[in-house]
Amino acid sequence: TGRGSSTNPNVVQWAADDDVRTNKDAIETALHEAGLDENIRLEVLAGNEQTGARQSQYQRWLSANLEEPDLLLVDSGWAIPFIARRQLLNLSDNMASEALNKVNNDYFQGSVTTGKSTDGDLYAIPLFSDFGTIQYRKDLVRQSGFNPDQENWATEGISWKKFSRVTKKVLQDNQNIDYGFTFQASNYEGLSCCDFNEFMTSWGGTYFGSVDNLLGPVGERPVTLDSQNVIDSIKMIRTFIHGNNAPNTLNDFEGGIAPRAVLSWIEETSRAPFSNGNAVMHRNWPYSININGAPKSEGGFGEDLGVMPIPYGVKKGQVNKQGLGGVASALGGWNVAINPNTKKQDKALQVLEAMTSESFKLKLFEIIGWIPPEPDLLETQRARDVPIMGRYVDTLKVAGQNALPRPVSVVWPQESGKISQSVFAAYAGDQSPQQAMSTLNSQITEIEEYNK
Amino acid sequence: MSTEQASDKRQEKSGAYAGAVRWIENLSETQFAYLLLMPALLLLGVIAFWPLLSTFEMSLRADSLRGASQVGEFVGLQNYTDLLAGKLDTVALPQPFIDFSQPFKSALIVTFIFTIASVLVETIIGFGQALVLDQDFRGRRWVRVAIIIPWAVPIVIQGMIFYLMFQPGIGFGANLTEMIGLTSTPLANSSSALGIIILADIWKTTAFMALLILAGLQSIDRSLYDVAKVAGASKWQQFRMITLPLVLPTVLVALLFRTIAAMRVYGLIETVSGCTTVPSLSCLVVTTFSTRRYGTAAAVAFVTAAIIGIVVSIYIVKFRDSQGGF
Amino acid sequence: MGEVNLEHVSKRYEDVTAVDDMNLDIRDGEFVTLVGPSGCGKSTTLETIAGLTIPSDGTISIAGREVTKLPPKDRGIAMVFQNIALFPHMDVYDNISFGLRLRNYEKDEVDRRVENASEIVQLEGLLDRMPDEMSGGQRQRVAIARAIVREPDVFLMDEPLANLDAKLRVHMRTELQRLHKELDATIIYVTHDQAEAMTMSDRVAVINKGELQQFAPPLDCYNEPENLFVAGFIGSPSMNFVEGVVDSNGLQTPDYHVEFDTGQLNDVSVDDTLTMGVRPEDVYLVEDAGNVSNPTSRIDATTDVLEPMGDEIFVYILTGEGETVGMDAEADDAHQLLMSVNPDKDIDTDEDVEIVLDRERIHLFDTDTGDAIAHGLEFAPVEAGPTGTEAEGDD
Amino acid sequence: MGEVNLEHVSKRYEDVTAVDDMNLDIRDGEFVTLVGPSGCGKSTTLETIAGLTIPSDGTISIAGREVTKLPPKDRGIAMVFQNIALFPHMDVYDNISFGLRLRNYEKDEVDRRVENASEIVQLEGLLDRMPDEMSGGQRQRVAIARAIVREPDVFLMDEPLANLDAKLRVHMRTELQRLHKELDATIIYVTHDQAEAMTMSDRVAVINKGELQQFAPPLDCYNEPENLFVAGFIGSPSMNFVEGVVDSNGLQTPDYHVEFDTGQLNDVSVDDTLTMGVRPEDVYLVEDAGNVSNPTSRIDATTDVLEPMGDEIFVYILTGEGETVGMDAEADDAHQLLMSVNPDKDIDTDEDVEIVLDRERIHLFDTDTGDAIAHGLEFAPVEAGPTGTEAEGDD
Amino acid sequence: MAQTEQTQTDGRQQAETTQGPFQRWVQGSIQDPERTYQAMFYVVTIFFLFTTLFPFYWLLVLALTPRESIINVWFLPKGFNPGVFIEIFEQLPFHLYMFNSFVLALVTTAIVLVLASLAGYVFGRLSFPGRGALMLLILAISYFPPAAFLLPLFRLFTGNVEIFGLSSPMLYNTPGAMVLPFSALFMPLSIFILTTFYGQIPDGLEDAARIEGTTRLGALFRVIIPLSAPGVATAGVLTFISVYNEFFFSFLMTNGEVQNWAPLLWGILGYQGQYAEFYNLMAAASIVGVLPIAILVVIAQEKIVSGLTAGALKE
Ligand SMILES: Nc1ncnc2c1ncn2[C@@H]1O[C@H](COP(=O)(O)OP(=O)(O)OP(=O)(O)O)[C@@H](O)[C@H]1O
Ligand SMILES: Nc1ncnc2c1ncn2[C@@H]1O[C@H](COP(=O)(O)OP(=O)(O)OP(=O)(O)O)[C@@H](O)[C@H]1O
Ligand SMILES: [Mg+2]
Ligand SMILES: [Mg+2]
Repeated sequence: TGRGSSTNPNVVQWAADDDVRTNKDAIETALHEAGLDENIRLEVLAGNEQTGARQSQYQRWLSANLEEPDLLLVDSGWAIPFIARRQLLNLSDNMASEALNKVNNDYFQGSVTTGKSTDGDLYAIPLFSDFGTIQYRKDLVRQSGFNPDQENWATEGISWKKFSRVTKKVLQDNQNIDYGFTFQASNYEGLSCCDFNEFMTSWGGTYFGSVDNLLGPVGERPVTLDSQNVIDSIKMIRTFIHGNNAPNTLNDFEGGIAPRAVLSWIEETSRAPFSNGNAVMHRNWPYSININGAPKSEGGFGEDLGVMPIPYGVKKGQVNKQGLGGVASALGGWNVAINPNTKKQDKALQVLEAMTSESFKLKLFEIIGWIPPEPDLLETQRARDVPIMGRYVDTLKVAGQNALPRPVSVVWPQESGKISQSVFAAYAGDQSPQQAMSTLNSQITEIEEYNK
Repeated sequence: MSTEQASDKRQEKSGAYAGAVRWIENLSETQFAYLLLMPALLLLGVIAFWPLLSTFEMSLRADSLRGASQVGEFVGLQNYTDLLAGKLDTVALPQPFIDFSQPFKSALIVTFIFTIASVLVETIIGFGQALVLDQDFRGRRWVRVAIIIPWAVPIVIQGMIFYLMFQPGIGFGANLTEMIGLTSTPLANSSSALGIIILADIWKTTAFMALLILAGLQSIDRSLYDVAKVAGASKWQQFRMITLPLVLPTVLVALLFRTIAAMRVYGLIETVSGCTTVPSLSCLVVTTFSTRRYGTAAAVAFVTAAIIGIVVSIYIVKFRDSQGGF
Repeated sequence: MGEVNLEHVSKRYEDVTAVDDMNLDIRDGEFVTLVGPSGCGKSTTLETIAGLTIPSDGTISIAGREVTKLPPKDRGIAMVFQNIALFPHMDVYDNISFGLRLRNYEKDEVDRRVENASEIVQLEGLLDRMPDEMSGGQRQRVAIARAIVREPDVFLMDEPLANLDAKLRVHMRTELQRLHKELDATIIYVTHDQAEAMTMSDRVAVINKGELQQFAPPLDCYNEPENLFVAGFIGSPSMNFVEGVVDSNGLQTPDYHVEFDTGQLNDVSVDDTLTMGVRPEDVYLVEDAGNVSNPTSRIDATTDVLEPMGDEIFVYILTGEGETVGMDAEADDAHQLLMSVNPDKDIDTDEDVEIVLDRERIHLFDTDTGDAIAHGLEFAPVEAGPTGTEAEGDD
Repeated sequence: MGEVNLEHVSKRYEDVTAVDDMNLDIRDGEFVTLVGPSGCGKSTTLETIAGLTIPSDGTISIAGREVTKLPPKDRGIAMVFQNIALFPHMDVYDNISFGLRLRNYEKDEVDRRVENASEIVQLEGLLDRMPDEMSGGQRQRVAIARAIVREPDVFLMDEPLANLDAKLRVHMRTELQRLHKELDATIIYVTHDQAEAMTMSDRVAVINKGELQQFAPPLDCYNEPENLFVAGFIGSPSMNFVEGVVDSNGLQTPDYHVEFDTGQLNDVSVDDTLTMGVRPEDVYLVEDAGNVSNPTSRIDATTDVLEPMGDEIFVYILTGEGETVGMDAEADDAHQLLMSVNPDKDIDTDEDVEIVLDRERIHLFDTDTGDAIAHGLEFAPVEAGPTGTEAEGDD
Repeated sequence: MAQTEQTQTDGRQQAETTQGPFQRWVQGSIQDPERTYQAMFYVVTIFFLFTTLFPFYWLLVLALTPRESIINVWFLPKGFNPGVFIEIFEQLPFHLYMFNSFVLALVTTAIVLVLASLAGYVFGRLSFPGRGALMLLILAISYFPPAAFLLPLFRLFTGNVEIFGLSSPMLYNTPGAMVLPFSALFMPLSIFILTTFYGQIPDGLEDAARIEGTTRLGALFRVIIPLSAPGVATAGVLTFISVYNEFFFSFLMTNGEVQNWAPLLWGILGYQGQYAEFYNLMAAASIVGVLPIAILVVIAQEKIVSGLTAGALKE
């Protein structure tokens, strides 16, 4: 079957994931409703769920000039290297301008930049977006005397200082709960791209001088990892993990609100205790909102689940550089691109254009819970009516608007490894934050220089 | 005899076949040897040697991170010299190749620790298991299955078991390590994670050793034990003077391949702790490949092979005499 | 020190009884040979003594101590195996010295003993060969040396000389006898070679189908076999057997009559069917019978096949109407006799000859039970005949 | 059809020459026995004929066709191995029928032949046993049956009867001879058993250290051995050898003088050292020498050791001053003779006896080269003595 | 044989005496060291059983624990959810992945055993110039991390390599793309195992077979291989299991569709979401996936080995 090219010229093969495959029929219908030619049909490849593996897989397919799959679901975290190598079809040259404009103008800008080349051409259109947010046990927080709703935590966020106090208080009030704040600080890609990036940015720090430099140009941007803001963000996390008495911590924060275990946790392992009611605060992607916000009858917390943006260390504008400080969400999500070797370019383009339609994006939100990459859509009634996720669209919109594009460049894999190692070492206490960051700074500088 | 000839004639009906058989039988020992090796060599040539040559060629070229082509210009042995000189440790490799200041972060050192510890323990335990399985007792077949079955567990699952077992908040392992005064996040710490990986490897791979050694044990002529018993050998002496030397060729093969496999460990690390926490040589190769530094990655692969080759040579030189078959 | 006692020892496999209620009383320092047809249980008997096989029943003692369940190493024995079983991974030296090294003998002592043993078996130059580089006979000699070096109280040897050539066999035979004397060891020895059994042993145990038939000095077995089986088994070529019917003054066989004094025999009455046995060397051509003190009357016969052996000629002769010696010898038994004559005798096939038997060397057996009735017959027409061997005299 | 020719065949291992320039010309249907000391290259010779070993030099033809490098299966041979080599993973039936099944014989035919062969070797009940459930002798019989069923033109047999008991051995011997006749097959046979070599073979090839010593009918080898080696090797017990110096009318040994007509011998002159050989059966007590036509003069001697064998007694006698027979027989050779006497002879150890040798059965050898000089000596004080065997007469 | 009988008789003896059981045991083991060995033997066996089986037990605990309760799991499942073993089949055609793996493993094992038998025979029983060098060359394949083969092989199997003007066949997504690399990668081990075993068969048996009328190859297949059954079975089982669980090429040489011969690995990974991981499903799937191997081990090791080598290697 699917090796050379599909025998049916009207079937477009899409390398997506298991969610898409499971909902293939609904998605096809949605596309047709959005105006796609009824004759064009989809065939879905589930592909691998591990994003790194998927990246290598595409790499091999595209290098081997395979004609299929025709459409590729690409992670916003690694679309750019493919674009840099021109291994995807240039949509700016080929797609209808109406659709192009819609993407360029209406989508979350953070998301769109992950599908663009340095000269501004579009190669991949965002299909959905992901943002890091904080989920919390609103019921417990309320019981401990806080007022998340009145204080509009959901859209305005809170400061880390308050966050630490709230967590501590709830912990003290509930002896049966072991953990305060669970997040991901294992030595892995997710630390450098996302958790650390969020914490650092919320403190006014950043990798390369400004948010604009995150995507490049390599070797021509300052490396600013040894700034005090960055170090403060580390000290804060150290305070959370090790308590106030440990060295290199911040005194005016409540300490000991995160288990040491975060150092070996990634998404699912950190979610498990929270979902089990054994934690107060939890940082994760929207997929887990769907799980945790499920009705109580299905094992979730229902309305008792609160969601808010990542807290801020310093208020936006307190720091000179633009876009730093305040609430900051790492940007995830996936884009769709076209295999340049495809024999069905026309049909693939038609599918892509249909995907930019509002109805289709909302449909995806409804059936899979994938967040439309377009802020306006989140405010529609249809979005609010989506079970569970619909309750949190405001927060998501705020997060989306404050989303940090991933610092993806051709050398990012290299840098990411070094960053996660040093940050992990600093969090764990193997190295002092200053020392770790100055080493890291020179390492990153070296990498930037080497690959100029 | 007349009958035999008659029936020989009967056989001759398939003339071409008989001709081929005759041709083969009349080959000299050397020709015959190469004829029989042909299919294996052909397969290995296309599926193994050719790709390796091609990869080697790759290792002589620069990385190409931006262009559409996989590798850059020809740079000769520079990838190798840079790698061995440590120039690539930061800029091109995820972890240093060798760096004595952080032994648990150096691929070479981690690989050696893993190899020595796991192979040693596996051999000893595997031998013990094989000896148990070589006995006749009720329920032996079930014990045999039990002992061999870990080998049948897919690496993903093997990794998952130990990952979850030692994941704080999920399994009980972290509580145990904490109780005995070690860390509460064993998987986040390079040395303890390495220990867990070694443990996981021992659990699964001892079966390989046991299986091979068991086969070796079963091929020993039992009457030799009678001789030894009568000569006054105790159980231990029978083991040392008969069993051991006679299974030695098998053990050596097992040891050799276990060492080679251990030095290439990758999947297990990836699933238990991730390559960043416990980098092995193969981790280095895979991660470097996946960052699209093909030239560098190919060079690392060949250096890895060369290191394994050196270790193997030491084995072979040491055990040349013991009928290992070289 | 080296007595070996088997009491009611049996060994049964699923469908075979390899050893059946065996009783053997072997004295210290004795040289005992086990003989019997292939598969009669000789090796199995030896294995039970060695401790390699635990008997299904019965007890075994060595040196007065019960060892039935003791492991082999605690029995103070050395053994040469029928299938040789050299250690393939050891050279000759290591094979031979195996037992000594086990016991941590000093290097010098080991060397001395190995040298000594390898001299006995004539293996001097081959100490560093591997087993697969040696001929069958050489391997067997290694196996013997491996037992010799140990100098135990009891040697068990399962056909140790089977693969050796005649000359070496004779040499080894002498060496083993010397060893036996020197070491004062008990030797239990399995062999197929009559000459070995006859010359070396103090006593021979004849076994058939797992059962002990006779246990006596070799010449006793030869001269006074206790039953048909022993009579037929001991001696090569085998004893002639002819069935006959007892009449008033002797035995009537199909072809001739052998007169003797039937009164001398107990429990035998006229018309009983007996089997007469006579060895080839006790059949004489009439002209050669000068020295025979008590020959039977002449029997007419024809020579059939001749087998010249160098130092003697075996002559198959036919009495009566018998055709040429067929292959299914049984049927022709009654009409056929094997005779051994001097090699310089001028004799030819199909010659008519007259023969006599040495009556004093004739054996009589009960045809049904096989038990011996008499060894050596008397013939005295007059009742008062004090000459001749006493019948039934088993002394 | 079944001629086997070896021309200048040699086989060298690194440090050993197992077969050295061997020439054998075996006729179709002949029964040839290879004998020789352990390790002399018998098995290796057989293996080169079988095609299992490729000779280092020389050519081999079977049935007129050169087969030196042909694989075994195309040589039309069957073989019984010295080490038996049963397939341990097959039962007896499968072992025996292996070769037939390979050749796709019909089931019925296979059954018939297996049945037939297993009858010959008396294995009827054992067809479904595995090799390790059988006694040594039973295994060897399976190996023989495996060769028999194939009914090839040439049989190679490496000590096929080594593990069988005397009776079965005689039976098998007869069976093999019958087979030989029936199948009209060539048989090349390795044995250590003198009796086998003597009775079965048309010709015997005596081998020493890889070299062919004599290739002749058995009685020729016995009566007219071509050299000292053959003389000593053929015959059991072995020929007596005594060194002496030629004088004008005979040979002077350390202890006695043997007179004969020295003129009859070519190339021998006074003071040459020769070795005299005489077989035990040609040494007589004076009182028994009545039949000897040409005895030597009497020799004074003392009996030493007696070995009663049942059908004869071996008497070791000492001539001259010799001490008791020592173990290193060589040194005592000159003073010692082995004599075989009748078993009913009344003889004792340490008895003074007078003996004579049968002069017509005395052999003379060149001590240095070992070559035979004469078989049977003449003694005629008068020059014109036409009686007695012609010396050097090899007819 | 002798041993088992001995223990039986021991048992009888024991029943006859009337001391306290422990006393009796102590006395018995002093008199009879065999018994101490027996006791040690059982202790050791139980230890081995425990250590190898415990992780499986925990896997079962994991599988039975409902997904949301997988937290601080000790030795008992938190909750009881046997339905998981049905759920795995509802989510994915897991049995089809297993079937694919089985076919791939069988084909690979067959290829490897045949080719490696020939090579093992050559290396184990023949001497010829170049033997040592060739063995080292073949061994050297296993020095390389699989990643070192991947890029060229992928190009080869996707028709991107030109051989004599023809582009290489499109094997990607077919069994060939997996079976070939599996065979090449696992062959060196089998060659070495078989070399060792074949080398140990006494020459006499091969000689006998050839005299009986086999060719050299015939002797290999009729005598040498059956007599090396423990080795062949082991090489076969090792290859089969290795392929069944192979991690690298299984993953890369197919796009993961079950109809494109995606093996077991893809089935198990199929229970993994981008973030969400269904540990209970993966655990249940593993247990199910391992079962056939257990059966295989029982059959291969018990039947083949003990059936064919009843007599070990006696001459
Ligand atoms: N593979 C080998 N390497 C070295 N020497 C060998 C090898 N095979 C045989 N020999 C030597 O060659 C000589 C002849 O051996 P062969 O097996 O032919 O003897 P044989 O006459 O059959 O002896 P036996 O009667 O003891 O069986 C012996 O000295 C033996 O040690
Ligand atoms: N393991 C076994 N299973 C079944 N029967 C056996 C076993 N071992 C031996 N036997 C049988 O027991 C009988 C005695 O065997 P044993 O080896 O003692 O004979 P043997 O007297 O030594 O014969 P040989 O002179 O041929 O060596 C034989 O019939 C043999 O087939
Ligand atoms: Mg026996
Ligand atoms: Mg031989």
